Amino acid sequence: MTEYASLLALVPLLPLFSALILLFSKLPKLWISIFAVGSVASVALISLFFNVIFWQQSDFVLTASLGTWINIAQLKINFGLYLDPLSLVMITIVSGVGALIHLYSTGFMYQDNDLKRYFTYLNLFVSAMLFLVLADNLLLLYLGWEGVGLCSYLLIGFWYQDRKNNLAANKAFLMTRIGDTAMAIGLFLLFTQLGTLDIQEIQIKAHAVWSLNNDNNTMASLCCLLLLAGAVGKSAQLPLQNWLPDAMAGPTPVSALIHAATMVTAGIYLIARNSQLFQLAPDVLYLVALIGTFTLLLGASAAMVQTDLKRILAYSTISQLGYMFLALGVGAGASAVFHLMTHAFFKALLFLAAGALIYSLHHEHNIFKMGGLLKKLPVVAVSFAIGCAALASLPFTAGFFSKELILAQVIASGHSGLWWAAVLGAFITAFYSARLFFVVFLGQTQLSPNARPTKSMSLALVILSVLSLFGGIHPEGLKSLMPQLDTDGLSTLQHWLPIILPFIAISLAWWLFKTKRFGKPVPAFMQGVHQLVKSGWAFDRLYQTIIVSPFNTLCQVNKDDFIDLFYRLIEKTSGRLHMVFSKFQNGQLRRYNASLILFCILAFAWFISGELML
Amino acid sequence: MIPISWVFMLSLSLFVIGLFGVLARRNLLFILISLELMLNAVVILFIAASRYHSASIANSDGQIMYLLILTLAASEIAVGLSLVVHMYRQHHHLDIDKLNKLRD
Amino acid sequence: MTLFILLLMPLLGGLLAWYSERFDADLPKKIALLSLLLCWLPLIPLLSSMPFDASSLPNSQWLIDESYPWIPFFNINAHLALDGLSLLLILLTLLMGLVALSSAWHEITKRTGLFYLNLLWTLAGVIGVFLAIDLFLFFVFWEVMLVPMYFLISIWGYEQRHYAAVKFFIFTQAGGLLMLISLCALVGIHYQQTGILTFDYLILIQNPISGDLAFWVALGFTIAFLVKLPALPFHSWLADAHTQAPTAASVILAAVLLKTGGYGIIRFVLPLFPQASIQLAPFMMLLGVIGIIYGAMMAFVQTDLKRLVAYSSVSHMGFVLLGCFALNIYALQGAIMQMLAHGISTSALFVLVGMIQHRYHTRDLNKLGGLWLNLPKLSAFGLFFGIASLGMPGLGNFVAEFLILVGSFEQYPILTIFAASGLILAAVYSLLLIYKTFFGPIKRPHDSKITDTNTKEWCTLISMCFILIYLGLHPQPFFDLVPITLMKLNFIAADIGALL
Amino acid sequence: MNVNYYPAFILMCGALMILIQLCFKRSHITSYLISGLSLFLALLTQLFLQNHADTSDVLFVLNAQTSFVSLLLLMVVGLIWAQLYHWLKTINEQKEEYYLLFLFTTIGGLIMVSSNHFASFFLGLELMSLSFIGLIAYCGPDQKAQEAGIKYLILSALASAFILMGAAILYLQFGSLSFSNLMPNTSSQILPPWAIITAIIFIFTGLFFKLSLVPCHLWVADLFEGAPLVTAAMLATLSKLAAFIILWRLVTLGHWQQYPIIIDILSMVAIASMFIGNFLGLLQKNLLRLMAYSSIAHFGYLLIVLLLINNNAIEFSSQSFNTQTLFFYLVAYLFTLVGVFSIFMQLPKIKTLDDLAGLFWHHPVIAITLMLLMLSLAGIPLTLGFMAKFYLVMAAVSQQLWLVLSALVLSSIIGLFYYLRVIMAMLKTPADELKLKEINSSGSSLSLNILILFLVIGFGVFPSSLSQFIQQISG
Repeated sequence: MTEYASLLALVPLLPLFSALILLFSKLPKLWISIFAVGSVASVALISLFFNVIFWQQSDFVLTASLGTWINIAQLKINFGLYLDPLSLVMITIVSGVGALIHLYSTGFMYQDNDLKRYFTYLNLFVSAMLFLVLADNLLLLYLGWEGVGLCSYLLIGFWYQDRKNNLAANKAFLMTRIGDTAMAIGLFLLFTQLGTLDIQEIQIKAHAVWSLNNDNNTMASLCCLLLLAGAVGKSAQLPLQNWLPDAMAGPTPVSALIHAATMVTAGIYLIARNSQLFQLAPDVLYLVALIGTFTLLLGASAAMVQTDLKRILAYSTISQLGYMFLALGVGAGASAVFHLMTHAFFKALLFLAAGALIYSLHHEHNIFKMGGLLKKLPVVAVSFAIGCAALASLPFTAGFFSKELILAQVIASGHSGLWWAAVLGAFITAFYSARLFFVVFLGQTQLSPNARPTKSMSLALVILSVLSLFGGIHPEGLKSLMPQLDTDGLSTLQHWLPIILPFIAISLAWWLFKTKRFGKPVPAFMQGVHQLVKSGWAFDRLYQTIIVSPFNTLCQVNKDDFIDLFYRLIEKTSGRLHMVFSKFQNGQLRRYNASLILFCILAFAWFISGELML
Repeated sequence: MIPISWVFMLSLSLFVIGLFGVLARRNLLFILISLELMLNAVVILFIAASRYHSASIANSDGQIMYLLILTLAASEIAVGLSLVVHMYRQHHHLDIDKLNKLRD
Repeated sequence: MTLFILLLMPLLGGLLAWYSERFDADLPKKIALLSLLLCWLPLIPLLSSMPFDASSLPNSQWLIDESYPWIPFFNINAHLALDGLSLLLILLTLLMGLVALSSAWHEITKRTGLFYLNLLWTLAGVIGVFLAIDLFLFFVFWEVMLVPMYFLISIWGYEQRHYAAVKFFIFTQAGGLLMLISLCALVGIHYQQTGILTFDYLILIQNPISGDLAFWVALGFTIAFLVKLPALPFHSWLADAHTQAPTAASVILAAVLLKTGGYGIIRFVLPLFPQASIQLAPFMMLLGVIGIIYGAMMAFVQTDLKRLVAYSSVSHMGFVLLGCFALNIYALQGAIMQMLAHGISTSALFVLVGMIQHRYHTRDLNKLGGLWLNLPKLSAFGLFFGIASLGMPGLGNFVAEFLILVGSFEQYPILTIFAASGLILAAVYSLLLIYKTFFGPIKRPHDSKITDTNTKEWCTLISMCFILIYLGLHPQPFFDLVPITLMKLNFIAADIGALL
Repeated sequence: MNVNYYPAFILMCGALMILIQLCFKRSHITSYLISGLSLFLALLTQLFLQNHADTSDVLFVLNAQTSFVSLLLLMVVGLIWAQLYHWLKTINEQKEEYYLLFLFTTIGGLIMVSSNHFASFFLGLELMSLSFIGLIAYCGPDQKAQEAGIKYLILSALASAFILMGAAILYLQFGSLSFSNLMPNTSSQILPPWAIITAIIFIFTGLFFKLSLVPCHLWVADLFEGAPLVTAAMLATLSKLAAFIILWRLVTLGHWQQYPIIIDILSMVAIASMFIGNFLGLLQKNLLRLMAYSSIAHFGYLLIVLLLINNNAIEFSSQSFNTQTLFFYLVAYLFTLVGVFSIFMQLPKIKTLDDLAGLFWHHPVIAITLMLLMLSLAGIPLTLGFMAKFYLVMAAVSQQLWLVLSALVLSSIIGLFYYLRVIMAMLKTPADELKLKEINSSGSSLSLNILILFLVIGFGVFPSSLSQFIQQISG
């Protein structure tokens, strides 16, 4: 088994080498794209090869090590890679979807003269994500985690001339950084409690130490809470989710890769990877489910009222991630990862199709300015339709299998309240995906496309459409890794409702589209609610008022360092003291005589006072 | 026999009077005069002390000190008066309060 | 004798450079470069023979140990010794000397001879501080290294250079005088307790003094080092000194002079006063954390680029203080690593700021913007070092800050959580720095004669990048080099997390 | 005639020779040479007497310590004498009388330094003060010198009166005027106890005036500014050295330390003069006034030596170590001061800080010497001033005088500021070049600077030889 170790080591290093080569070389555009796409494609091939080898076995482990990193007293950390079914699924998604998106962006970004910088960042991102997914210890995972955050910051702010992009990039990096710091504190707690940061050892030791006496489960739940905070930050869940819609400022393939398929799923991977640890803290698991539900409702409702094409997809990503968190929360880790896979396929497809749309409608984002493009852009229309179908989880699409599985798991785990919220979410998802499709592609055309998507873009779209349709195969290895709940005890209502709902939602959307009510302004009394929901439930304004502006005013108040004022005060007083004493030096001889006598009097007075006190 | 503390009080009071003279007067000559008075006050005490101690230890340090102080007073006044003459020739007055060119 | 040669080389080099200015203008910098390179010679045999794997640690702590009688009456002797810690810091000093030289190559045009004299003499003073083992000799070097730095700032500085130079000198001198008194008190008490009158660190460390006076002596030493490592209440000299100093001087100031404070704490305060440093630890850690947050908040609102970087180093040095007084092996290794990583990343930022000022004659953030378009290479380096200073994993600063926080978490968890918030604030001001200077719309009309980085600048910056990456990915040789176990820090809890 | 009187005797003959030479033919160079020769001879005999002079009679104590002090005094006067000729050439007055008064002050100093009896102390004091009045008011037309002369006359007369009054009271109480038996615990209590204290206070007033310590410090700045430069140098070094030795001898021989009030007065005066001296100098522009205020501060530091109670148990508070501190501090401070004044003598037109601007770039050697002297005054390591401060701190720390030590630290920080101002002034770009052009850095002044640098920096870096020599003397 070890001869594959060197192959495994290649997986994260290949994109890293190609990124370095691109950084330091002066290649023509063609060679740049060949290098970039080649490296990620070869990683995709390797992961396919691993899939083929480990197809039958359900519990295999492949490790590789790239050398020691830190080795002091108890802290032994090395660059170890760990491949098991979960990380196999993850590297297949990352490299597969990544390769397709690289292929797509060779076409999309061709005119941009900063292509070299673009592909360097993209390759760096893929290698960081692979490090994250393959890390065998939490510190290397944290390295990948921050690397991914950095690359997303660089790529969001790729078009740096525009002030808006930079602010969006800063916002993204800072909010994920808050989550990362919480996770780092979790790491410290884990290390001080269990003495190791190796993921597998943590699971074993945690069970040994904390399950014995269930009184200090608080420590276990504290660790899980902190890791959850990291996951929430990275996967844009409830408290820290309003950076994702602004992250759409980056190029569309970037949004497809980072903010749909790979980076945002890192949080789910973290919780899935430490599932045994989370089992020790049932209350934290329930919290995960709650966060998932609330986020999915928030995302779905916000997506329903957006007008910007990419912001709709961003909010829909938030809500789908909410589903995955819900699945994790109820203990259905395998179905969460399965939904993650299918979501990667159809969301990447939707983003790339949207990119093609924007590419051909000379960078128009507002959906109400588009219309009737079915005839003009057939490939984009078909792929967009398949994507929306999978998103709405119409039967026989990949989305259908994974979402139904999650809903079934939720019922099996007995959380009926959460189930009803999930079903409502599914209904709204179907509604807004249908609304999106009808508004953009049916009705009379307002803008006529001036450029057609290139061959490489169409190829990527076709492959992704196929995957979204037939990608719904549940990977075997996952089932063994994380226990499944048996889903045969469902009532008929619970079985058939999620299947019928999408059709009702689509017909409602069709009715509204037909009566031209979509583009119209909302009636007066609904105006406030509409604005609230449109701005993502006003989280931006909330954080602005409680955190950003107080911090800003606090710093501005202390702009020139009140401690420095203290030293300037000393400077002034000594200057004034100098003036006081030099006033005595006024050259009067009689005053000098008096000073002599003054000494006598003072000394004598001191003596007398000393005497009297005795 | 006059108790020594009386003489001590006399010389101390003379000393203080001279001191007051130095402080109060503005004219340089009068300052020199009151300096003389202070030195004479000291001389009285020395003579009295030497007389008082002559019984126990036959030393006449006091008288020698008296002679030394007299010579000092004389030489000091000599130098002082030369400065007074010089000052008068330049300033045409002897008021030392006006002498404050040297100041901070 | 090698250590004395290492010390004398920059001194003579400086004199030669100053004297050679008579012949022609750019001879001094060549001589300065030559003497700096010669300084590496005594260290080469040491580095090659150094076993870089942890298995064969050198048996005694001191690699080279030389001592000559100096003032027999107080039996002070000129005792220089080199161990892992001082070897690391001297390598940093020599490296930063070269960087400062490269940044001053084109920038300093008037009175170059005197400039290189002062530059080299500051380096000699700092090397002396890192080598001196006799407490009196340490104090002499501690005060003497300030004089040439004072001249560097006050002659070649910018607008308010005199104010900044005097403020810098007086702050450190005040600390120094306090140390003089605590030094004499230490020797006096040691004599009373053991009957040996000595200033030698090795003898003083044998039986550390105890009692309440020892606490005050330890406090005296610590305050002197806190002034130099700018901890919170004594930090206000750093911002002025950096903004007014020429680039080369602020590189030396940031990279090396701040480290003498940290070095002093690790070398003198922790081993010499074990009980006192345990009592002092909580307050100093609190001071460190406040320093981290306060430095970051101050850096966030600065409009002057150099002041921003100066306050950022106040924040980084807060980490070092936290690490030193967390009193365990991880935090101490982290503190030493932070000193190295901060030395490199902050001086690189200063070199960049110097380059921007050399080209655009301004340091005001509101006037700078959109440099990426005209100067892509310079801005790429700026991005790299800005990211390094916010503690991106894979670079030196992260390893250091992680170790410090792990170490201090074991002692005081809540305090460490506040320190960890420093990581977020570090991201805030670093991103602000990068965004305000390199990204955003171009504010200034681009005239063609402003060139991107020339090869010399490129080489210095790229070498610093590689060092930072090497520090970040393979810090192990640096951890093995510092034999903490050999040092008398027996009160350090080495067994973290062994709850099983 | 005791062999120890020879140096004073030689100087006396020198003075007489100058007097006789005056009668025949006034020539500046001969009187310069005569005074130089007599000084040199006196120095030689003093050196010769150094190692085997240990007799003491009624009026004078002539042990190793006093011979060392007079050796120091003669060396200082010799250094000042070296530049006297060039400086006097610039004065349009009769030159020869200056040497006369110069020698008389030195003799007065010698007498005062080795006196052990109020009579000899008084004799030396008066000889020095009166000849100083002559030296100060030497330049006739200069009104400032006149004013300074009058001030010094009145004040020193007042001070002598106070000292004499104190002496008289002590004589009345103890029956003898010599310092060694001013034992306080005699049987007959002639005067009320407060009388003795007033006597000591009176003597302190006189001596504090001579040392320009705080309550009586107002005159020193005017004298330094008004008096001619060399006289100011003599005032700063000679009169203060002699006065301090007398104060030290009185306090140690007379065991005045066990009166608690004396310790309080001394420490309060020390702290006050440290702070006020430095505060006065803080923003002072005139160089000479600056040196006056710095001398107030330095004698405030030196006063700490009087607070040290000798007990041979503790390592650094034995009798010999306290005297070593005193001598080392005096040597360091006087040599630095003489150095500073010789630099001022080489820069005739430069009176204020702004005139100093740009000196570094035109006359590097002079500027570097002055810079190092300023650092020595500030107490920066590798200078003699620092070693002196180190001795002082060691002595004070071993006696746990924490209040005085903290005052020392704070005031030397304040002091540091105006020493740096002088250095800063030299580095500034010169306003007008002409003033700097006139300074002719002649050969002899260059060699003098090198000598001063050798003394201040040489001994600063390798103080072991000097500290050994002082250790032998103080026994």
